[in-house]
Amino acid sequence: MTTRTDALPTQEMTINMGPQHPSTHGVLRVILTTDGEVVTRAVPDVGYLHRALEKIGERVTYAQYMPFTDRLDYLAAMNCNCAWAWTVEKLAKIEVPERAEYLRVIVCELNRISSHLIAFGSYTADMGAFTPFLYAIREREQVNDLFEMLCGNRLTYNYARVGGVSGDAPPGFLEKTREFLDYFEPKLDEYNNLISYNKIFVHRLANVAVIPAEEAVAYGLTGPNLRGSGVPFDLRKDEPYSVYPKFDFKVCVGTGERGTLGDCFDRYMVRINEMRESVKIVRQAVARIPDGPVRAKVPRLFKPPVGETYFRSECPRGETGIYLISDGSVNPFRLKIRTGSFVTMNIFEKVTRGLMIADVVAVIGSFDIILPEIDR
Amino acid sequence: METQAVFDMLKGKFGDAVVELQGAGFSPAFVVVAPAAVKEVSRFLKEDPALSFDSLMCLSGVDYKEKFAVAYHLHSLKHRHAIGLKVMLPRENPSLPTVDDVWPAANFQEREAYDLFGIAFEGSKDLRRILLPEDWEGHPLRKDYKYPDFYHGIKV
Amino acid sequence: MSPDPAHGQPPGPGPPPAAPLAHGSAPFPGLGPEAHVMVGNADLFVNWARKSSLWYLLFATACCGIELMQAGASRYDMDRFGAVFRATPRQSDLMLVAGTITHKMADRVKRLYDQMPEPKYVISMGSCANTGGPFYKDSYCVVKGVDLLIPVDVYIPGCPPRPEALIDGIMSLQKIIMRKKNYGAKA
Amino acid sequence: MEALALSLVNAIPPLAGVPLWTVTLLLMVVVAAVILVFALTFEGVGSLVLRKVAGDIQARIGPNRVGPNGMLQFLADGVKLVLKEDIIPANADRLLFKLAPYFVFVGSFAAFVVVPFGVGLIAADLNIGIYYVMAVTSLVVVGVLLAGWASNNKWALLGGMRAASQIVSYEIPVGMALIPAVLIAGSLSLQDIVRSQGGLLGIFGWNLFHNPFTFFSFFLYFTAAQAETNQTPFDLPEAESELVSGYNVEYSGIRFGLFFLAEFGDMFIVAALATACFLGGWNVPFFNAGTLPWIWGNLLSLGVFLAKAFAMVLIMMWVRWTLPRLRVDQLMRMAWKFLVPLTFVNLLGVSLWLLVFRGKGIPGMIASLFG
Repeated sequence: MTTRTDALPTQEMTINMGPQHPSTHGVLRVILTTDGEVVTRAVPDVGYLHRALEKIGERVTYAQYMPFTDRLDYLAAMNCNCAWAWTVEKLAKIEVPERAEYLRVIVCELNRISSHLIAFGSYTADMGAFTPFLYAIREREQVNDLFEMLCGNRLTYNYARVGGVSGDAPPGFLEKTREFLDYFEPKLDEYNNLISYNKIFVHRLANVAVIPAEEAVAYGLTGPNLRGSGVPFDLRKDEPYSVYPKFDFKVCVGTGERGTLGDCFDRYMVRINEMRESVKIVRQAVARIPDGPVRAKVPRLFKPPVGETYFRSECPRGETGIYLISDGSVNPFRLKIRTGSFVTMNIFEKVTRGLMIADVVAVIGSFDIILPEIDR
Repeated sequence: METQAVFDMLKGKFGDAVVELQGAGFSPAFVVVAPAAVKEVSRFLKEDPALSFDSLMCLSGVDYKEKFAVAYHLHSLKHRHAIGLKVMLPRENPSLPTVDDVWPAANFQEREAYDLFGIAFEGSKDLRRILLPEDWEGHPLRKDYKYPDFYHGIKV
Repeated sequence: MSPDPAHGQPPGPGPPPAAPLAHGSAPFPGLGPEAHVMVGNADLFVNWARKSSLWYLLFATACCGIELMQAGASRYDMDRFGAVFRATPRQSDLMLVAGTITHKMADRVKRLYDQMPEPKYVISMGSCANTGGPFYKDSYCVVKGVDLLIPVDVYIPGCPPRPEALIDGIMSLQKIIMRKKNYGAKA
Repeated sequence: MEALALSLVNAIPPLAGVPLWTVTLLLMVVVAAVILVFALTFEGVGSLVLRKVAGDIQARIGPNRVGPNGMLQFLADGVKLVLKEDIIPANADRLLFKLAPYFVFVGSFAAFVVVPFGVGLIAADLNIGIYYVMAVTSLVVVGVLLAGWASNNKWALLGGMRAASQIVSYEIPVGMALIPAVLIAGSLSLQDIVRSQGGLLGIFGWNLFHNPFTFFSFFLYFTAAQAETNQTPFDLPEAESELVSGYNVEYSGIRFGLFFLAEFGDMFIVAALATACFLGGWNVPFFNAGTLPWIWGNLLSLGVFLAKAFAMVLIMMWVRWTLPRLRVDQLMRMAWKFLVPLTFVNLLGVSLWLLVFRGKGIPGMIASLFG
């Protein structure tokens, strides 16, 4: 990146970035070793938000664990709710009514939109443009309103249940959702005009932290980060679960349109395009949702059979895989949650080598990490 | 490729190092291998063209009360098949070779297993506590873990 | 949802309780009998300035941080009250502890608080910061309330509190600030 | 100033007994106080307007609770900052740490001296006006560098270093972009420059429309000046999302307040220079304010000048809330590879134009065509 002459002796400097820093998206700490502005090494130090979610899982019942999944990834709580429900249902082989599955898909995709909105907004704020961030939150508020209508909370929903969802959609919900989609879809073009193709923005992102496809796979990147490297792998398509096979949507991949394939701009663009696909899915789901019950009969003190299962679903930050071991009692025996952000941090040290300090911020933002997912 | 076929293939190649196949009640099924052989088996699973398990989805430590285990969930983007790999470890000084040079994705998850279970991964390039502070005592996800009373003077 | 300002007092050196209204002698209600006209005016003015310009530290650890962000954004707009965020503790007046504090994070929280210049205020936002919240019982690494580390002025319940609740908390803090005495006779 | 004092002494008989230097000194103090008050008011109101504009752009409301419609927000902020604890970090260089904000503030405030607010409203019509502005605003870089160094904080150091390299680099294009105005007026004095844009051509008498090169000069100046005063998209020295708060990360209370004020002062100076050098300054279109009685002429010209300058400030705020930030290497590349060569070429173009067309601009030529 920079050429250095050895005529002037320079001294390396160690800088602590975080845990309180405006653009580490929470309490991430990065130990930067820099030579002036050039980062020679950036070691992430995580765990400042380790809340022992896995240990808690061993001490509460299956139903009681649902609220904790909200806090696993609070920007996409619906996706985590549903992931937990799907895992337990897979373990216990519970049939879920179709209407419930449709509702789950609707809320998951709406939540994906609102989560990507934060990703988009905070990324632009990291790059110095604060205004798009507020626009993103303005739109996100509308999704929050929809969820509030559905389950009464704005952030931590606790909506899914083992065997269905907590309640049917209230009257007017589906119409409001449709209205929101009509309102939201043109906004994406507005964002693109406002910031995505802004020359400064593109220059900041293009060709920064390029991750080739093989490397992305080897380092276990998933979700938008993997697709940003041009690997068309989406669990909703490739390992379909729930009612996703019934919908027509496209898997968005990075194209290297403004730089090298797999750079920050590609990862950013994948998210913007994914919002559009989510809108498509929700539209279809709202149009085709069947009538019927929304919850299967599951006993209150529910004991799944002995066994081990691993279920993964596509969350906004990559795949959330839950490895669940049941010993037949009311509590899970062992619960391991593999999250997109945690595995993604693994590659951080490698891709930030030789970048500048401002690029480190760009990399953190392009991975769209969230700390509770990293630390659990 | 079916799990049974993978198991047979591994059995044929590594013999006794491949212990058993955990099939019923397990999804995906697990191939249990001896701790010492885990690296060779992993490399074979990754590099054999018919298997080519190129991504390590999840690496977890498990405390089965009488034993520790490390479970690997593997997936192949090329063939779109998945399998589990499991290593049983004794409770005393559990340790096994690292696989972070086979799948670089393993590093953070191995550190996590080390942090929460105290399972040592020999040859790991960077085995430190990851989630808890360096001076934390004990490994909290072990079943016999006792919660401490105080940490740095603050009640836990 | 409304946090009672009185509830915010026990652990830290919170605000002094409002002095009883003295009849006749106190030109400024709520400032106590000893309040001199000049001193009372100065207090009023200073407190007004302080309450109207609560710059908060951008310090979000968990879920509540998102609500904090949304409270500062378009729909709720805390900027209306003069509350804007600052990235550095040196320039902030108010520490909004938004989210779970773990033991690994504990001394950083304390250090951030120490780095803030006086007068400084702390709002504990959400159940986690109040008591440890849902992680109170089963978690081994969550600090059970940020008041174990730093004094808190206002507690806002909720998991997470809605932006309205946060704004209510800030307004409660403003009321507390208006009751403070900076000059003249000690209360 | 002495001449003014002399005329004052002559006009008011009771002053005859007082030594002239006392009157001059008093006058200086009064003028300085007036400018200081103006600067502080502008900075206060500017910060409020900035937040209101930000609110409008960001689909928010902005301050509206403090005083009527939020009007007193800046007062509350100011009083609060003055009353805050003044922290000097333990490992900081105490003397330099205390000194730095004054350098920055003085650097931006001293430039107000030569701002031509109206026909006769200028504190000191120095014959080296532009040169003086360039010189005193360079004091800012010393202050910022000191702040970064003395704080003994690595983020501050990075911010200070960024600021130093940035301001020094952008000083060249700023200067080069202003020289066309000097060439046309044939004087470095800002009053002369403003006067040279008067006349009967109205807004076409402005240097902005003088010839194509001056038109470019204006935009080059505006861009480079944004960078020189650390405005977004060139706000790298304080880049909130990267350097936390940059060079002022360790400053609290009124010391931070001084940095804050200086930032708005710089903003106004940039707008004022752009107005004076390219947008006709206080000239009222098609009208010579100098012919009015002193007070009315000055008020009118002051109004015109402030209107133009505030319009420029608003544009700067608009840019600030719209664009993302450049990276350090991109910033440097922009200065040395684009702005510096462009301003040089531009300067050459203006010089040639003046040489070939005997100092006439396009509007002037068109006007002379029609007699």
